Amino acid sequence: MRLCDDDLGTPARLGAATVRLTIDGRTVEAPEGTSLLRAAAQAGIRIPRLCASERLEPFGSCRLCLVQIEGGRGYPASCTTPVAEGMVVHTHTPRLTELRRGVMELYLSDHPLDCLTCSANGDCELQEMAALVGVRRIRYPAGGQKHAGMPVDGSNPYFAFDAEKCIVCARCVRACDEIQGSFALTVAGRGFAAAVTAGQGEGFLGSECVSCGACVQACPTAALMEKRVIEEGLPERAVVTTCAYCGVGCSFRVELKGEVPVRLVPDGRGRANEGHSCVKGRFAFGYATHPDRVRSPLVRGSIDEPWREVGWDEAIAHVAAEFRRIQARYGREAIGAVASSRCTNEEVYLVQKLVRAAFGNNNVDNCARVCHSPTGYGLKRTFGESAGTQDFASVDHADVIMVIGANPTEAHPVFGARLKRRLRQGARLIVIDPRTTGLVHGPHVRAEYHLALRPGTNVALLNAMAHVIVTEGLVDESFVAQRCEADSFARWRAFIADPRHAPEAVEAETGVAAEQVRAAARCYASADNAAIYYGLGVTEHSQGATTVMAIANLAMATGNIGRPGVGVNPLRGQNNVQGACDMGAFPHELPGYRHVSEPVARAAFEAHWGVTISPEPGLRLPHMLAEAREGRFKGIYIQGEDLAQSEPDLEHVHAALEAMECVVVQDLFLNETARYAHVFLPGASFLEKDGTFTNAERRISRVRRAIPPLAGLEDWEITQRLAQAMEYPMAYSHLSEIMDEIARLTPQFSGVSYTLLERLGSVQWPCNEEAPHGTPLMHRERFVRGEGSFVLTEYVPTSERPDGRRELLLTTGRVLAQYNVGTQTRRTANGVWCSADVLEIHPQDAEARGIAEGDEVCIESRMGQTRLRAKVSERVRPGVVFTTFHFPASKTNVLVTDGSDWATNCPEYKVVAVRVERAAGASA
Amino acid sequence: MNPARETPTVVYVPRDAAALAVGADAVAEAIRAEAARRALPLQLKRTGSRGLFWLEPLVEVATPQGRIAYGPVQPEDVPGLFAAGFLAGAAHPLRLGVPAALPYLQGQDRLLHARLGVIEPDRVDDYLATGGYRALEQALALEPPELVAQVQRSGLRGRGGAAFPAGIKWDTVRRAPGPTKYVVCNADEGDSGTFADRMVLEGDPFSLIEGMTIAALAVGATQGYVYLRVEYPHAYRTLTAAIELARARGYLGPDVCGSGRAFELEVRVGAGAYVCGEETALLESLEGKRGLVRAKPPLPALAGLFGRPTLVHNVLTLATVPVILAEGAEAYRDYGCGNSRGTLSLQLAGNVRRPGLVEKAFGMSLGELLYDYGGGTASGRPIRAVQVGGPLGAYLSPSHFDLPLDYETFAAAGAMLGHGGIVVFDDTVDMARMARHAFAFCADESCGKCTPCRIGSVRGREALERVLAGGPVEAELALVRELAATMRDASLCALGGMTAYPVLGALEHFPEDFTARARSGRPVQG
Amino acid sequence: MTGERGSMETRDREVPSPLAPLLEAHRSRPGALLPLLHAVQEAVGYVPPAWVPFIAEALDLSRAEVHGVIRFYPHFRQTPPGAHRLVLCRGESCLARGAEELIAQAERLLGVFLGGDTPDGRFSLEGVYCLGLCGCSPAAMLDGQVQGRLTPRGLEAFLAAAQERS
Amino acid sequence: MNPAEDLRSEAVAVPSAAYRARLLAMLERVCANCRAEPDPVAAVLEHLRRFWHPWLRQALTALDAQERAQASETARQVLERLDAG
Repeated sequence: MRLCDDDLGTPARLGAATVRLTIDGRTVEAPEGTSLLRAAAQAGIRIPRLCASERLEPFGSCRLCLVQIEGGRGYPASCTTPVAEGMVVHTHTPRLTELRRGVMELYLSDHPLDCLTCSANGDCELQEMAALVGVRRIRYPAGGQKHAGMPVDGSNPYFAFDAEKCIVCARCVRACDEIQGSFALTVAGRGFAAAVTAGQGEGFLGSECVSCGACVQACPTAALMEKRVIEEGLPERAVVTTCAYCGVGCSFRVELKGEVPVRLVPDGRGRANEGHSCVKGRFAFGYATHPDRVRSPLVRGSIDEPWREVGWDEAIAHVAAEFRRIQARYGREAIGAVASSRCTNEEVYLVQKLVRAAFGNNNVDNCARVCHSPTGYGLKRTFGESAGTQDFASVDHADVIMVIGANPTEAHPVFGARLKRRLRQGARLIVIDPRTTGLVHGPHVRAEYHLALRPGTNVALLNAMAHVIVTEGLVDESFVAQRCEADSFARWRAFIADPRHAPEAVEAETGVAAEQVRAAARCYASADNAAIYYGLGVTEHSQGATTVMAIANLAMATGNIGRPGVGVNPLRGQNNVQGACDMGAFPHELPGYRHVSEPVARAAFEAHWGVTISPEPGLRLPHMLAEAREGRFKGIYIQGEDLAQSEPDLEHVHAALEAMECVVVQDLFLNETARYAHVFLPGASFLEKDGTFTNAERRISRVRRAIPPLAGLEDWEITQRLAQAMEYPMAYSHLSEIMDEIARLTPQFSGVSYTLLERLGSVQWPCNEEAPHGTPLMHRERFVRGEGSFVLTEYVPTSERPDGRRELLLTTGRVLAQYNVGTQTRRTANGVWCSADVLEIHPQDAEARGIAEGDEVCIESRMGQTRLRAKVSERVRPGVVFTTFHFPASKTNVLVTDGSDWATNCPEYKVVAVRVERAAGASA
Repeated sequence: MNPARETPTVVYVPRDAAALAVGADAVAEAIRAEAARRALPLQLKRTGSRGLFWLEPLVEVATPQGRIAYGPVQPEDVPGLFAAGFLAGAAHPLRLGVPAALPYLQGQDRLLHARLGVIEPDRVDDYLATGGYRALEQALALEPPELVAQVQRSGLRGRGGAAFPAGIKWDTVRRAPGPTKYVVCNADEGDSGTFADRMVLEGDPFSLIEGMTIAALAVGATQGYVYLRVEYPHAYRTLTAAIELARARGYLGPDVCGSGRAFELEVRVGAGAYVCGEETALLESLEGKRGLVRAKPPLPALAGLFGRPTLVHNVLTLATVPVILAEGAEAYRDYGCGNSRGTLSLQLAGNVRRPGLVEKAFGMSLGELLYDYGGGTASGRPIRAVQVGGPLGAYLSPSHFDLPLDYETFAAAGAMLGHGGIVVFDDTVDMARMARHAFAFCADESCGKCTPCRIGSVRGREALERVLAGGPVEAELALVRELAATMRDASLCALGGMTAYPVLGALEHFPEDFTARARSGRPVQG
Repeated sequence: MTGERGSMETRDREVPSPLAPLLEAHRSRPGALLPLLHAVQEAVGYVPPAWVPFIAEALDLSRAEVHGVIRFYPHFRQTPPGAHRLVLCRGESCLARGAEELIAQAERLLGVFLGGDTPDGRFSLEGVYCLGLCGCSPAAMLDGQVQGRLTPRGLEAFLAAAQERS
Repeated sequence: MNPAEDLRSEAVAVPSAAYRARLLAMLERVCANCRAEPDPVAAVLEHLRRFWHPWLRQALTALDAQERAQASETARQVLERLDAG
């Protein structure tokens, strides 16, 4: 039974004084404000209930949890009655039994009594409560008013709503409101006619529902049920693992029948998601068993030839031979690898080890190059560690939340829901984004300030905010004095106070009214706890790293570091992008962010691995491609990345791939990059492997194998066999041995082990002798680098600016239903929400170009051109257009230029000057 | 004679909705027309109603002997009245004499309702002339704790039905921490058989405004809301006009009477949901939500409107506050009996010869009210049943007519005074149908949140329909009794919880209407 | 999805012109939804479902919330009302004075049950549990005009007078 | 294999003009972003040393006089220091 064993009925109340009371003769202690229901549950006393759940505020509607209190009147509901000192409570008396039976009899009088053929049979709280209450007959005759025969709403591709099974406990409605914050459901009508309704009654699909699954999770009956359970029956076993989509890193129970995953259910014990989920993690796992999956290695002589299925031995031997041949002919530096930030820590670790130990160079990179490499650079320089400072729970303590270049409700939905919950509790919100994202305004959310800046001017705007803070006396002087470098701060203060950084001075450049900037700066600086969350709208710019450092400067200057509710929080794109960086899949860094030039670090690895490591930085991914076109770089091992769709300046990428002699792609599907590959190695999905992922809050969580690898090998095994074939000895018999090696060689991970993870569920690094249970909040007493360092953040405008021919700026992002290049989500039913990339264009710009909603438009940048359908929308400001890059057909990245962050070469995806016109022959 | 130089005669015609419903506007128009035809100078004043509804439209004329009443007046009576010299208070078959001397009024203790039918409700000066705003003046000189203490000493209990001691509520709100607090007036007078709130709103709105202002001073609130039912459009117009006038004269606004204290007042209109008369559902509705009943705790006094401490009272309770301050808490307390102090606004309705408003100190017997005031049934048949306290009040039989009207005695008898509404039925009433009606009412008005009310009301209605159709009575009645008790003990709020009272009352006191049915074969209707 | 299906669609269309000033007048009031819905219904006689997205957007609510509120309160209509609105009281006081016969009479005269609109669009017939006119039961309200001590014959005249007025 | 030796063996390839231009543009961006530093040339050099593969640095030294003429002052100084090794 899913609920009652561990759900205590109402949320915990923490921090208050403890009171002592008697329940059923037992002395019970509970914090003030705790419900009687919860206090009883904690004491092992189970009071029947249907509308209560510890994930929802008490509601008091089902009237099953009634109790009697000595000296009190009537029969109060224990879910809404708080404990009180000296209270004497009885949960089971003859009258209570009668009342509960009376109420349950009413429930059953309006419920189809078809338990044996119901999809929730055996997993139904109503059934369970009926048994507990002991109803023996239903005296109301069959002819009465009923909800029987109401139509089933099957519009959502993943779950169905069967109104006749609904008991109107409103758990779904409350979950949608309180947990997800979509407010997509209501109860329409009153009294007996009251019925759960999505939107204005148009069904779930047409409503504001984001298909997060919270309602399905909350439903005590089969009223809201996964379609797969309806089809397949209840699962029989479960494996707890970690989601493979975004950087939130939600914990899920994979529920299976045999080797068939039936459903994924968010795990209430998962600390990153606390039982919540989004449409991707919860439902969009069908790609793992999609027929497109490749089940055996493929090899071909040239990319014009058809693929030839081969065995693992042959494929591995072929790759090893090719790489050794290339190195012999073109030199050791002529090959490299791209590790996947979707693979496990252990797998990434092995890839960089393969490169450093077997390839003998540092040519290893990962997709953080194109997303969060500026974060690593910027936070390392200012704070001393390449990671976010907080845990997700920290947001519950923030009073002012500043979201910069991030769209968490679409891209990090589970954290987005948590953030919105905090906003509903009264936190103030500043959004810095060229586009009106869902956070700017929506149900019960409204940003106090939306600084809709021109794309590419982040640094100018943040400098202006810092200018206000410095010149208006808003600096937290004591924090700066105690925690930061005196000289770098003094330099920065003088630099930023210069009038050229004043909001008024940059108004024309940023397009944001100076007064707005001043007000927002004051709002941020004067909060008790102010937190910054940012995303790729910060990093994917020509000044990505500078922007990160400007953010760090702001946080340090206002003392917003080192306690709950504050901090600098990068929202990581991929599930394991933090881990991939931690694991040293960077050309300049060994695991644990130690530069390859550091002799001590290098020596440790050299000793353990028995090789010599190059002290020079290796090639970054874009430079591998550039050098390929130059003819020096000839072979690449690409694990789980679709370079040919995700990289900027795609024509250049395609030419580079074509120029190589051995391109090895390891992936689930024959992706775009595989068109240019000579060898394809079928990888394993997250359901098919063991290991660990590290999320955006540095939380290391276990990935556990639920089904065997479709192609026979987990990805780490492929890498290990490749290393062996290249005559570098690797002989791990289990992944825990890899983690043990990581722990031995990496100071931040020295306390991490599979044993610890089993014990704690998950752990946030640094985890070592000083922090054996991990570190939820960093830089508490001192910065990792000692004193915080202020970096001068000169605003250098991007060269990518509108001109006479290209008058608009294109910026890109994600939508909720799709994920990145769509390799996974396009192979699920998520297409019902988003089946194509569209170009959002402001009505003014549309009108000026004669573009109507739905028109096909031609978009041309200086790199290339493509066509999309137009969506006329005020979400973008005039002069700015927006699209996504989820579908290969859109070729969005053909448009993106070769511009990149000066420090990390993270591509400037967010700013492309484009010309947009109605495509010839297009019709609305 | 030059009519222009002559002082016009003042004629009073009520504009209370109940008077309008029986033609008061037409009568006023007939009087105006007749006076014009006769070129007689006349000033028409539109007042509230004194609450003697069998006499409405009740027209009064100002004469040197005082106001002389005529009623019930129909438009066709008007020429005859003029001909008889009614402007001078002359004799006429409709002449009733000095209103205060009418036995119906003479026996009453009109403290709260003294101005009804007397003053023009939209004239601040009329209010001031009748002692209005004296209480506020006093209150402004008092510290909040002393104000609260006065209310406590008066023994005032909430007049909306629950009869909770007002002073305790005030003290809770006053002590609750927080910069923002609210005073909310529950003017969602939905109980059938009650109309006293409406009469105050239409006939003496400043008394409510003054009472709310004093309450706000006492508890530290700066914003008040009146939640008024949409079924009372006349009350809405009068009250909103009065609020504007009070604001214009400085009795409301950022600086009440130059005291430096702010109090704003706004009227919000309900939308036809009876359950919003329940205070927590009302607060939800004021917040712009579905009117679902909230679980308590938290008490609204601590976490009410928008989560802030909120003082919620009904119209009569708040309008009594100026009386208490003006007359003195002890003077008010001297009325009544036991723990029921002061006066009660009783409303006689249904099949009664003299329907109307009777303000009396607690303690009169039910029979006295029904016969001495009500005069028995309108149909002339014997009284068979009365429902006291609205649609959720118990049905009582003549065996209860000795019960004194006070909270405790009624509660002990398994009944309640509620909002003071009393509906009279003669011996043609079918109590099984009234019991079915009670369930049907609950089913129609249930907010749908809690299960006993949501499903139970429908199942109860169905069971009684089966009884009415001649079904197997004993089993059904046992089920109904148990269901009613389940609803009573397990429902979230009084709507589901008190539906048991009329049902069980009917079953207990009028069993023959249920058991004899199968034999008599009486038809089912409605 | 958060936007694509729901609010986006609404955000990109023009606010209906009768609605725009009402949104402006109410959007900053605390708990504005009921007053706004009243204003809308006063303006056009009902709350057009197509307006709900704009109302939701203006008040930072979801469409579902607004829909739930409209469906909770019997006073709010989702369809245009009849030219005349007859409200008959069926509270106990009026029941004690013959309201059941009156209701039956009205249903017969208009050919619809309580809660219905005549097919010709002339009348909407509503029941109410109390009009507060219990001193002159049975009572009714027609287009805001109250009538007490109503008899079945009086009801006929009452309706006829209304027809004449229009 | 000796890494240093290996690098040298690859240095023979002459980077294309387009590539050289692209690298120079990259260098200029680094210079622009370091211009507020106390010693911009040192800061740029340190950046190149920490983050740029030797091939890229070598390619910069392959810039011809004409190409260098278009470079900023800081970039020119950086190039000179790179030439010096």
